[in-house]
Amino acid sequence: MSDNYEPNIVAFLCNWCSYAGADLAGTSRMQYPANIQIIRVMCSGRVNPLFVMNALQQGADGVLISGCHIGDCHYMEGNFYARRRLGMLKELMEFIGVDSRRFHMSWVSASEGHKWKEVVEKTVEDAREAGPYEGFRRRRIDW
Amino acid sequence: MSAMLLNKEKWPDFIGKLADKKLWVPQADGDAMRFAPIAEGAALPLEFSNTRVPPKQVVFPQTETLYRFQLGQEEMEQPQLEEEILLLGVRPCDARAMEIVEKLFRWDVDDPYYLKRRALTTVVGLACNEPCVNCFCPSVGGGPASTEGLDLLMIDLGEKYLLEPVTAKGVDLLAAVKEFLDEAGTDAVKQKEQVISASMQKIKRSVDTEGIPKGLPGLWEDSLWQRVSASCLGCGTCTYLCPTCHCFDIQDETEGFEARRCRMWDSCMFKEYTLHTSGHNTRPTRRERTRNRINHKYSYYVDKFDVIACVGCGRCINLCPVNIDIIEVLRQVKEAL
Amino acid sequence: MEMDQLRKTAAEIVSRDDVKYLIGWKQGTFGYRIAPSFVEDASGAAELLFSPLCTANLATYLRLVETLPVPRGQEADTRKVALMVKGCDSRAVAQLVVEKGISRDQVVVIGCPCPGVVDVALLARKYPETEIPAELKWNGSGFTLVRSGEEIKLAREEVLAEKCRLCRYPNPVISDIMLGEQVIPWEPSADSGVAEVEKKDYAGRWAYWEDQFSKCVRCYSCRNVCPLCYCQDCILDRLNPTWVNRAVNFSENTAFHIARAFHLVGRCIECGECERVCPANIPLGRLNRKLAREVRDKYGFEPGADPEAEPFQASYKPDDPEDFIL
Amino acid sequence: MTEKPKVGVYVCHCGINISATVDVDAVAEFAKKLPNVNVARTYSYMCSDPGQSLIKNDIKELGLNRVVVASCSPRMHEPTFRKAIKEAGINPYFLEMANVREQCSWVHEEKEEATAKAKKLVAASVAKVRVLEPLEAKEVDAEPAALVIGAGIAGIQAALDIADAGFKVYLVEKTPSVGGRMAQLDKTFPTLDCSACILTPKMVDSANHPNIELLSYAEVEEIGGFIGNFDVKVRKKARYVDFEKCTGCGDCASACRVANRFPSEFDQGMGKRSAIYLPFPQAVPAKYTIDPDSCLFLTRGKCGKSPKCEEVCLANAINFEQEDEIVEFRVGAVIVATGFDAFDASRKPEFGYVDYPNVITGMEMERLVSSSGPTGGKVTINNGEEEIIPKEIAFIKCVGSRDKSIGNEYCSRVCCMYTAKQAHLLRDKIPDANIRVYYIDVRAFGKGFEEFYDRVRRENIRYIRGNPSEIFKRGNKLVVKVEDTLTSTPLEDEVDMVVLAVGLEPRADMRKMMDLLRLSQSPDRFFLEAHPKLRPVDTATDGVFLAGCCQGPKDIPDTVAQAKGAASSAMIPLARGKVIIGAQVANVDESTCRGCGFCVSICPYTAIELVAVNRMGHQVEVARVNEALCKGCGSCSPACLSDSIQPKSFRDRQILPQIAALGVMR
Repeated sequence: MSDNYEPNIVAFLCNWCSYAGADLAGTSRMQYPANIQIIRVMCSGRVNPLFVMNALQQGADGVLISGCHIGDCHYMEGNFYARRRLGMLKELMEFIGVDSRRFHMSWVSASEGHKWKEVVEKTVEDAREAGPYEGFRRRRIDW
Repeated sequence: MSAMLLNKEKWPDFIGKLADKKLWVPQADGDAMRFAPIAEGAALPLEFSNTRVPPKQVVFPQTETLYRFQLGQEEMEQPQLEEEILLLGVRPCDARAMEIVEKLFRWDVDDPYYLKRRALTTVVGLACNEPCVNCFCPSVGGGPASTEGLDLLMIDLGEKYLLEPVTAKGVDLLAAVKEFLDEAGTDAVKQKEQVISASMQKIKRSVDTEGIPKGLPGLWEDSLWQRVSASCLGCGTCTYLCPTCHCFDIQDETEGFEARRCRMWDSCMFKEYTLHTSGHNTRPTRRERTRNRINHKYSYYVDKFDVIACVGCGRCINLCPVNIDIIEVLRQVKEAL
Repeated sequence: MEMDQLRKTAAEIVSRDDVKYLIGWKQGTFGYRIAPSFVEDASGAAELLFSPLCTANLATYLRLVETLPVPRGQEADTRKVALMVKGCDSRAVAQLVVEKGISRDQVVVIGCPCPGVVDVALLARKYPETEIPAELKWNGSGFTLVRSGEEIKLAREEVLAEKCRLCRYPNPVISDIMLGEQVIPWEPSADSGVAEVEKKDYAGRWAYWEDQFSKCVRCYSCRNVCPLCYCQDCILDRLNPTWVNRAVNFSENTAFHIARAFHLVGRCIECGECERVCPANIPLGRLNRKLAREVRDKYGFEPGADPEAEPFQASYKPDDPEDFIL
Repeated sequence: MTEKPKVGVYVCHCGINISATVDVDAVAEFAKKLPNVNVARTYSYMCSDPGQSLIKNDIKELGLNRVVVASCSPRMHEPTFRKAIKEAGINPYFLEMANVREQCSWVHEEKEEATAKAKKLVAASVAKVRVLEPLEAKEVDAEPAALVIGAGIAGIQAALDIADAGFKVYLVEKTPSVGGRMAQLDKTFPTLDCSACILTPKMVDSANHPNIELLSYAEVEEIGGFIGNFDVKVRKKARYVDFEKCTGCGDCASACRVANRFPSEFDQGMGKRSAIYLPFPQAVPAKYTIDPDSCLFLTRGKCGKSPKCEEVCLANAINFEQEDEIVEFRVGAVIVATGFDAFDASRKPEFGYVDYPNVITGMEMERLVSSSGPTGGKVTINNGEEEIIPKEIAFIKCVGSRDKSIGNEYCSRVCCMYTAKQAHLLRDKIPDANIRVYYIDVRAFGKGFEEFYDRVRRENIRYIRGNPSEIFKRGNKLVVKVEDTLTSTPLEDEVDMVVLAVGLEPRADMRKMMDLLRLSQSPDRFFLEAHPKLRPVDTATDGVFLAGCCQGPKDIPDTVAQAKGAASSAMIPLARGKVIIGAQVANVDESTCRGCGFCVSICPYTAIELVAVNRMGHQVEVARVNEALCKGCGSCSPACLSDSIQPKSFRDRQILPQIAALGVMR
């Protein structure tokens, strides 16, 4: 593990709650680690769990999925599906030996800028502890 | 150099001397065997009939990167092929298969990737004392001690191996390890004949190929194809594990803005194999695909290269999950002729 | 089950006008092999058998058959398919009904209560296969192997397939015709295979799976044999988008196996076919069974147990687990 | 569409909001090297006119066909830039924004880090924009009619406004008369207008308005479709009285064999009605209804020799053969104004509502003080022994509100003021009564409320801060056990009557409406509005609006204001005659769809259905999306094992390149 390792986190945020919450954190000038890059989707229910697999394979050291609180989904039920799908993906990933610290899911509402900051800090810290991801990283293939 | 004897005790010294090459040797993998780069000093396992994946994977890797590039940029980068390879413990059928496949890779245009790897590889065979239940190499021109495609043949004589050089490469190899070898006497040769003849006795299954290459095209619409392919799963087991199957696909694979051009094994049993961009598939069902597999091995290849592209190793029979048995298929072909 | 009864019933079924063919098991070409048989007439019916060697789940053929264009002026053949199923196989049929892969009235299910089949590879290791087909029978307590006129008694535990040790559905869950007596379900043993992986730490687990996935040759037999992998165009064959590159290496192979296992979440009926057919000996059953167990224990769902169920992947419960959510 | 992508990347300084933390020039230089990027520029304010012109000029002069703007959140300026590039002639959906302000420059301090991150975000946007598809927003015709569910003051007001604007309104009321809760009230606070006097004209208007079709004693059974085109099915329940013939004379009710035997719903059970009845004298429509649960003929099949009502009705209006009738129509918008339930005081057993007849609720008090009420406005109460005029009267506030123990954490907003009003009315009627109010807080926040509260206190009505723990009987008195929390004195207060100021609760039958219209509940269980501040009358279902207490407790002016708001929102699609359907909707590749129906089960908008298609001569089912219903959430897509259903602009093949760019870029 290199000393100057900085985890690379890919996050999937729903447009209505978490993305807006992350915007609010910005508007409120909260400071959090720059290791996280956000991909906006309309609903956490849009997040195909295989995106997580793909992210780990292509260079992410950690993945975060964030949506509206249960009951608050802009589309009413999307986050229920997200919760079930990603819960099962987590079981699978852990079983093949992907450290659970590389994978987080959260509910952050549009008004929870502070929670977003905490979630990012936790995600980055966990991924840092877990170390650089090698696993089935595509980059391990030389030729 | 003539045939030599190697005492099995000297095996570690023998391969130690050859360590300037990358050594691939059959190794146990659970209940099965596979070719893998050898750890120093490891013994050559004997209690096996053959590996599941044939050693073609060494000279014709399942995936081979041809070059790498960046999207939107002109430069590309190619891998360097220089390492010499020593393949040890290759069964005669698999070596024969390399010889058969090479005809294809030399036909029309020379395939630089295959031929380069083949040139860098020395193939040391191991004659079969214990053929498997579905071996039928004698029916298709091979045998337990066939030397086609080999540089050197080893025969297990109990405490010793008999080493018979086949090519100049084989002679050179023996010369390099001369210090560990003894001259083989007539006893050894006699013993070899006994071992091989005993082995021949153990081969119970056979195919009568007489008339098949010429007759197959006439059976194009025969009902037998539907019958034998009904249970086919359309998987690649028979073709990927076949030592003579050599089809490949070429893909550009990207990651972000980086890309590589690769070629990888393909299988005529896959639906995508003949799927056109239009959506039309010239071999729309498993019937056509199965028919093609048999025709290719027993007719088209014979037309073009005058040799059956099947070495009778029995892998496709042993490992087909639904008991599609090429010997039985050929029996039905024969019957239909 | 009496073979005469089976063959008689099968002959009656295939003589029906509304039945296209019957899919059953027949003796294979050598050793312990059994071949799937597509029976259209009485002579085919006479070859059918049901024995502890009948490991294959024939339900996969319900969706494997290619649908060819119907020639102009002709009607599509909508006759039923008759299918022999063991307990586990029947769950595949039920799950196919759940997800509209087949309609229940398009299949005649011939239920075969099953006291457990053998692990053919294990059997072959103890009693090597010969070029002559052998016969294996249930004998109440175990199995009787008949070959070259010789009868060998085998203890049940000695050669029983792993999926059968874990089996909870020896009797078909749906059927139109049931052949033979219902068997009394046995106490499933603990899943030692899954436990062996679970007891490792993350690094140990990955080391284990990296080794396994590295062996994969991507022949797709695990996918093709699976009765519930029946998409016309599998996403793993697609190039746009490319979920998994065609390159064969541990990285792409891992992605392939993650995607395959994930697509079977709440759908896998644990017939064990993927593992049985794998030419690379990858213990795929462990992957599927682990997920099936979590679906059962944490979500209270059992695929293929109820043809009326809501599909697991298309439903949720308000109280689904969420202990992993920050 | 096969045109090669030519991407322009525009990095905004946002004054110094971005450029102080992100090296915008470095980001632009980096972007120039990305595949298909033809130009990359920076500008101080990209959203300004000159900024937009910069982009537009490049599109025209360099032939760009894709644009990436690295600036603020797309939630802020995506519409701005969509419009700009559309004006320059390229599809507005060929835009991708990299959020380098809210999610980068504003949350990171290190310039190097922030710049590196901004580069990655731009790379991901370029990766996505290259593979975006052109989309068109579509328009469909809207039916110029509205459905209003519930004819209380909210529903009536909304219906009248829409009808006055010239649109057809279907006003559906569950009970035999319009009027709702407001009709039951005596006076309204703080102005003390007579509730009936101000409501009755509106009730009459709602029945007589040429544009309103009033469907009373009716319930909505089914609503399908979507904004602009809701297909509604309403069940008109049988009244067993011919609506056209009934003159409302009331002879039937007096003649009824079981006359005045049943508790009157309108009078909160304090008065009685017959089996054939008019809920209250001013009921609209003034048509009698036979209650099938209490009519002898309808329950037993026999009523003397022949039903009395039939005998006495000169208009021959009684018809026991009448059946429910189904009415179907189409509307462009729906207003839900289903009101509330008063809190059931028996759920607080410590207050003895069930045990003591002289413990009554605020709603009962309304009827008791009403001159049209069961006692003609005379306040008398049975103390268990005799009918008396109560002299010692206690009000208890916050019954069923602000009470976690029964699950109602919210304030019901009207109880403080109606208690003050009722205390005032009692003071009028029983000048020598001792009246006290037990309260937790007094909330007099509305116009004229504080003044009114002050006035009531000066009328010798004592406000005691304390939340009573128990009410029990001692002799012929009720004892209120309470601690005066201002003086910390435990009290046992002997009174003749207790009035429980019950709060408002969501209607017990709201689930049906939620299912019909795909509505959700907020944590207080009232209907959830689309946004608590900016879209308080909208719902998550386009074209469906909320009015009145179904969305949360309100007083009459707030209810009327919201009803007017809902009416005006509902009129937008009706007036336009068209509705725009989102372009970023799900799309099915029917050639690969396996017809499993997972997406159909998942879609919360029932926007997907399985349809039979002919595939090369075989009948197969495939999913099909109704683009007018689809909201583009994309929840269907991960469940689609063959990836056949994909939300446009958020397809797997558009997201995967983003992931790759974020992962690979270092």
